Amino acid sequence: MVSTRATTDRTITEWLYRYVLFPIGQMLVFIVGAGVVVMVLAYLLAFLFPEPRPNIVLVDQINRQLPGMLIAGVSLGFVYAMIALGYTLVYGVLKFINFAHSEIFMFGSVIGYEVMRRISDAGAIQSWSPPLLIIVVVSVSMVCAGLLAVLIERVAYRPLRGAPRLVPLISAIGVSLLLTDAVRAIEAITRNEFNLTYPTNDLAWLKTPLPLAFGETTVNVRITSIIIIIGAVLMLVAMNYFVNGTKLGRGIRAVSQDMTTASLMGINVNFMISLTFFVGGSFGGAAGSLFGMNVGTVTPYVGFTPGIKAFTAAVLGGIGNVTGALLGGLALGMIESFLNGILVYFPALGQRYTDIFSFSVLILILIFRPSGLLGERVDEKV
Amino acid sequence: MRNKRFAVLVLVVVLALALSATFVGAQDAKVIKIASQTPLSGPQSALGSSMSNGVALAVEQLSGPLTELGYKVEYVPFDDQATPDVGVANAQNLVNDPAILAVVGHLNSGVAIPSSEVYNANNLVMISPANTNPRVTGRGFTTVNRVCGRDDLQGPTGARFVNELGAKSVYVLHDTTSYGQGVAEFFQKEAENLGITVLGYEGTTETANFEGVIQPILALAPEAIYFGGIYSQTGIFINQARAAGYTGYFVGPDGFDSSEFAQLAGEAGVNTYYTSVAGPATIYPDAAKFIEDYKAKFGEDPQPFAAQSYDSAAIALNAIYTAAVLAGDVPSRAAVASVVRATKGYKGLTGTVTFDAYGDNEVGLYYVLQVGSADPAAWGSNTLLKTLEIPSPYKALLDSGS
Amino acid sequence: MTTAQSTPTIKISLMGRIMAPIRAVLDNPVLAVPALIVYMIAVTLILLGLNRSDPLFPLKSSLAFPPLVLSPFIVLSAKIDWRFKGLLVLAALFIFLPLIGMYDSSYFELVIQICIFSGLALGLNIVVGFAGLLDLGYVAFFAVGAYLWAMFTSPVDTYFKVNNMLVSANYFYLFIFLGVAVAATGGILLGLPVLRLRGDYLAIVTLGFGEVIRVLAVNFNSPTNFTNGSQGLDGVLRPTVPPFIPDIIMRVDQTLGIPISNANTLAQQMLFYLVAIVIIACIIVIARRLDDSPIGRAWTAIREDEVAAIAMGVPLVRMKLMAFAMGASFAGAIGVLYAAKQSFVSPESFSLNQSIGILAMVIVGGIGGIRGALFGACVVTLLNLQVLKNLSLQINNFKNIDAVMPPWLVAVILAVVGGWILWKLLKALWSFANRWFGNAKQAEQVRVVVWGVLVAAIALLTLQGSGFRFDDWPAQLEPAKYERLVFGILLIMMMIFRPSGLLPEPRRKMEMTAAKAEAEDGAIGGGG
Amino acid sequence: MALLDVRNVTKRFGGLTAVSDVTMSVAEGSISAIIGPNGAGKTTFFNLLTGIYVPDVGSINFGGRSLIGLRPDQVNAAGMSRTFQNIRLFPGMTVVENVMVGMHSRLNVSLVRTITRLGGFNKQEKRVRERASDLLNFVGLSGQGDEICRNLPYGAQRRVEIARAMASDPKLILLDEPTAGMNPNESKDAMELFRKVRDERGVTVVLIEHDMKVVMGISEHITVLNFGQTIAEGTPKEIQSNEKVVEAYLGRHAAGSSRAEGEA
Repeated sequence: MVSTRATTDRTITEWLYRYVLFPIGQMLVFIVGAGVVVMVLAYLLAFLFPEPRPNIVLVDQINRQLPGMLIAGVSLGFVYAMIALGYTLVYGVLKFINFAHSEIFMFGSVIGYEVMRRISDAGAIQSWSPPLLIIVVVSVSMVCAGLLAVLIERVAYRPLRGAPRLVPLISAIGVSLLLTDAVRAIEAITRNEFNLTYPTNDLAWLKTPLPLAFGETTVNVRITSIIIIIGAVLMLVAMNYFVNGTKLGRGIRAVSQDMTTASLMGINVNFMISLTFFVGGSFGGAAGSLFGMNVGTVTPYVGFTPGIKAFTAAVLGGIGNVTGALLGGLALGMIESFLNGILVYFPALGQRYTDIFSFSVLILILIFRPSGLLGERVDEKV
Repeated sequence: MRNKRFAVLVLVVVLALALSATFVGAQDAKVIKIASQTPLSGPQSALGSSMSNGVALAVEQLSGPLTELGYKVEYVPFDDQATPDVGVANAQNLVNDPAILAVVGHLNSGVAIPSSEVYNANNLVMISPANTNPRVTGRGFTTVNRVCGRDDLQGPTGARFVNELGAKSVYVLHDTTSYGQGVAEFFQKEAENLGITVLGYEGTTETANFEGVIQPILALAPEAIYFGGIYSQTGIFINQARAAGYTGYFVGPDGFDSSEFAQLAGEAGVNTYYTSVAGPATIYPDAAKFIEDYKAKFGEDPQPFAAQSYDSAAIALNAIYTAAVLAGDVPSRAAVASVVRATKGYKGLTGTVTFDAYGDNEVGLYYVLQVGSADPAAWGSNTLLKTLEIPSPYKALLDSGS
Repeated sequence: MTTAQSTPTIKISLMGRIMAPIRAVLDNPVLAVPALIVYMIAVTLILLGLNRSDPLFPLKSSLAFPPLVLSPFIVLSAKIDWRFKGLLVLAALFIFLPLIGMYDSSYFELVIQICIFSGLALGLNIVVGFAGLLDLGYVAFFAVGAYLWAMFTSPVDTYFKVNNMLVSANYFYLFIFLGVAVAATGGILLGLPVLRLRGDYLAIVTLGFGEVIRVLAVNFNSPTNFTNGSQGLDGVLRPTVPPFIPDIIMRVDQTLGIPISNANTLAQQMLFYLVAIVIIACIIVIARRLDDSPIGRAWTAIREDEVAAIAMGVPLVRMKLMAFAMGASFAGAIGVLYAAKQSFVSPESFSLNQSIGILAMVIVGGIGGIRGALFGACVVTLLNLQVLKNLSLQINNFKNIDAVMPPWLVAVILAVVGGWILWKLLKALWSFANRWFGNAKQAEQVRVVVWGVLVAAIALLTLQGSGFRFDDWPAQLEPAKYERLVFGILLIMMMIFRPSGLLPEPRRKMEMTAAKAEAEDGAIGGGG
Repeated sequence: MALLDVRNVTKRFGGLTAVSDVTMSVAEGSISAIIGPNGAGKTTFFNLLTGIYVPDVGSINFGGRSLIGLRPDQVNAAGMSRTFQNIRLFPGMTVVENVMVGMHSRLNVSLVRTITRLGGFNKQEKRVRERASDLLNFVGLSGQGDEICRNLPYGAQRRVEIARAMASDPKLILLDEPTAGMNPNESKDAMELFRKVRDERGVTVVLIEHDMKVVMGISEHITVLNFGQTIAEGTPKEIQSNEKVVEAYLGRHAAGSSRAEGEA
């Protein structure tokens, strides 16, 4: 996320700046930037389109809607960003689209459910302090999803290394089919159903909306949105430190630059690849459990849509680029939230066209920036 | 080497399966089969397998008369994967098994319509527990019947109810499936006729995070929301909508009718309204017993359309019995189909069924219910607010003509 | 590395033992022809002899039908004169398969679906296999073709119906060409802006395009109704059956005495089958001619090295557009056929999964090869619509007839599966123990003990066990629910064991091995 | 009149000026060389000529026609062909197919003709094949046409690349370090081949080369680049005695910037 150079005389303030303040600042800039663009566009549309012009009622509605739209966009964006990281990390190292990553996200959300359900069944859920509960749930699902990702790589991708790049893609699709139905089978047998409802309905503190006042309007912000945002920011900062500030992270970057050279330099390539899958997978898992807490119910099929969206986000930001995944995720979340909010007022279109417009934006961006927002222009060695 | 070992493994399994059959005694009884086609895998499999279970239960409980006649009734479930191609391939497969005399299915009208072409060409009767699309029976096939309601009747019922609630504005959502969109469209038309302002009409494929859908609704502040969709989507939706501060009415079609809805929606789902063609347990005591038996056998609650599937299978079994008695032998498919079409006053779990000339229930009973509690176990005691008798379009045409 | 080196020799000897006699016959120019004829007749007779009332029917049918469908591939692999090959393939396509189809129309349905997917796989193979453009939204062009015919013939109240623009069934053949044109135009329109994108960027954009077409199909019912939304268009017209088809069926019926249940449907199916065969034949000819031409060479060049290709005078965008348009046009033609065959078109048929399924066919069969794409389409469709279905039907049958697996069989299966897992575990343990203690003997002893326990367990199970009652099969594990799971496992296995596809083009196979060797060389330092 | 006329061409990548104000002309039928230390911008210069990069400033005229704004394939069609520093054959194709691809811009590539095989398609294919094998003979690879390129030895791959570049019947051929990695004997053979290209086929040759034996032995005109600028120009004799060149070479070589050039 930030340019790195291991400085020998690293002071605490410098460290803080490089690994905490700078990335958070970067995220803030992205969020604020996206927010401003969204607001301007929303008002522009409200002034321009549906008759009469300017449509005062509409402007008023958008006024009331905007804060909620922005928060929804940011929380959605962070979920996309966290999943997109998994795509981007794996792509960076192995140059292939890990189609099974959406199922790792799903797996994380299911594990999160299992943990929370168990705590709840033990009757302990009310007595746990909220942050502890969230940390336990998220970290267990991170570890499990990370391990699953490593296992998948070991079983389904490693034997295919060096094969044409479409071959692991098909293997990944196989893994994806296998995982959904395997999770379904396990849940169906052990719980007799696979609509897994997080026991969040029992948690008053999780269900109470947070009233936020924006001028005259008050918006009820769901506490889970805030949790997602805070959780994601913390983890992204940690991730940034891991990738850019640690030796292991340097190994991953080396492998993604040039596998052969890295191996000649004495880096254990297989280990680094496993590590990449673990990190990417655990982020997917964290996103999954946070997402689960937010939406309340998950199924073995929940991974598909966020998976595709996050993949889009990764491409939008420039696949292989970690900051790009973050930016792409936020941008896509914002775009979607914005379109959902604004298209309602165009009777001939409506929210049904959100995906179409999102993709049009993607195509437009890719036409002008063929390697995504932050993707480096790959000038091939000629 | 691994390749080979795998091959050996497969060979052994296949061989084992083959051999195991040699230990099966010869069959004396003539076999009659009932098939079902529902999505047993994929996201819609919760509904699909529950439907399949309903049929299985009916076959288990109601094949007594046929067994006494000396037939053995078997049940064959097919997985249509909610995909037309697979549905049609299955249909071709099952019409070629002469022992199959009736099909119960499908969940999706999009699969039912092309598949029923195949059934109809082979005189195989289909009884649908869930296809509410008017076009399913609207094509004049003699073999296609349904025990469930029609979009063009259920949607307007919902609209009239919303009107009675006194809501002046409504926001219509649907799940973009043939079922949800169908119901929502007819709802919208009727609502506009009744002078209710339709503030928005949206389709969403979202199944988990409705944040983006909810925001504009909050801004528009409709007095009621109508969501044409299935509980697995709508339960989550209302949960999130209430959490975000929506306070108006929430109304939907029979896709809501599942105890899972209570679980998914939690407290947010209380006082939600839904229309249904399935009579509530309170007035159909058999339904309570069905739920009990179903739970005992499958260890879970029946989902929407499970009871209808049970009824469909029951009608099929009755018809086969009647036709078998008439023929004195295994009846022909055509005979079964015509007996099914002639069904009159069959008292099922969910209501009384009399098929009209198009295979619709002549007089559809539509109920409006209110969710009473967030406890899934208390789903059976949802309050019945209204019962409406609506004739099928064909019946209505006859009535108006005479 | 040591195991990797020893593996091939063993593989050859073991596989060889099974394949050698078959290969020998196929390689023998004198023996092969009669042997193949006997083979095809035998399989056909077996299929004709199957009876639906047999509880083992699903198993037998899925063991016997694929060998017949795949027989053309066996013929093609034989070393015989091309004229004989042609005759034998024609015999399989026009005598044996239709015969079985007449006997049991579900086989006809299968064959037609195989044809449809073959067409799609061939088209996608041009885009992905020839030109190396990863297209994840291929099904969009299929949808364009299907909706084209459906909109102009469905009696549903759409724009076309309301404005009296419906056409009669006779226009079907014209519309196949129209489908080609419209889909190709669509391909060019999409291609123009996006073909500058490289590899995976193109993948996401095409994926998006596929979804866009589906969403449009869902939503183009208002304000003007074109597609009837998610309700779909039903009552799509089918082409009129020319009288010679019923004639043939009648004649076959009279001479061979095959009981025909529904002559009308059969004639219709026969017509679709013939049309599909003609379309596929055209596609094959076109694809081959393209492959063996400056265009095909340019595509290969682009696939292998875009920069070098453009520097050598290959106009990238033009050639890519050509590939895109060619692939799309085939999908368009097949789409028209599909709409007519199903007589119903709805957005559900054009999901992303469909696109991925077609891609899987191309890659499973062997990317870049025409024969590979066909083979992949056959194998995947058979797996999906027949073999896996029949597997679950079979188990259901066992349930229905109260079959009991004898105890010794349960024991053997458990032993084989358990033994395999144990073997794996032990091997890992053994190598670990070896490294840890440097003592091979002890590890060997452990292995013997474990095997002894296993054998004892099997013996005990056999003596004591009551066998497995299929009726006890839990409802949650209904096999029909897990067809996709099995499909997923098979996909992974195929990719791991045959990464170059089941029927790789000889040239690509070489590329594969070379690339793999290079990759392995590179990974040695990584301590693999 | 000069066949190739380059005036004041400049190309920047971000802050780095890879090629700065280079002016150069190549006479028809000549063999000229561009030399310079690593990173001097030689390959970038080739990329500018062939349309892979577009110059920020300057004009490139080839045979009296401006090449600015032409795509690489159009440049190739205009009669300028090239080889690559790190061999870029199509590794999975056969040798003869590689050469046939090189002819693309000289062929009538029509979809309809390809599918129908009418309108002289077969005749064209036959001609293409003959010409390809003729070219392979010319570069000394007769009989190896059906080998997969990847399996060829290094030197042979260089020859295939030259044959492929010759296939489009160019007026000018750009060779990017064509003898890199060759032993002295192979270099000698290669030099002969370059001469043959000019003498027998009348193709003007421009080469980038590090091997001074090759450069001095074959070229009639030499341009020296350093840091993207022309520092000297002239006949081999003149260059050998040019102080600036000597300084650039010795000075730079001692510092030894090692990685590849061009792309920077």
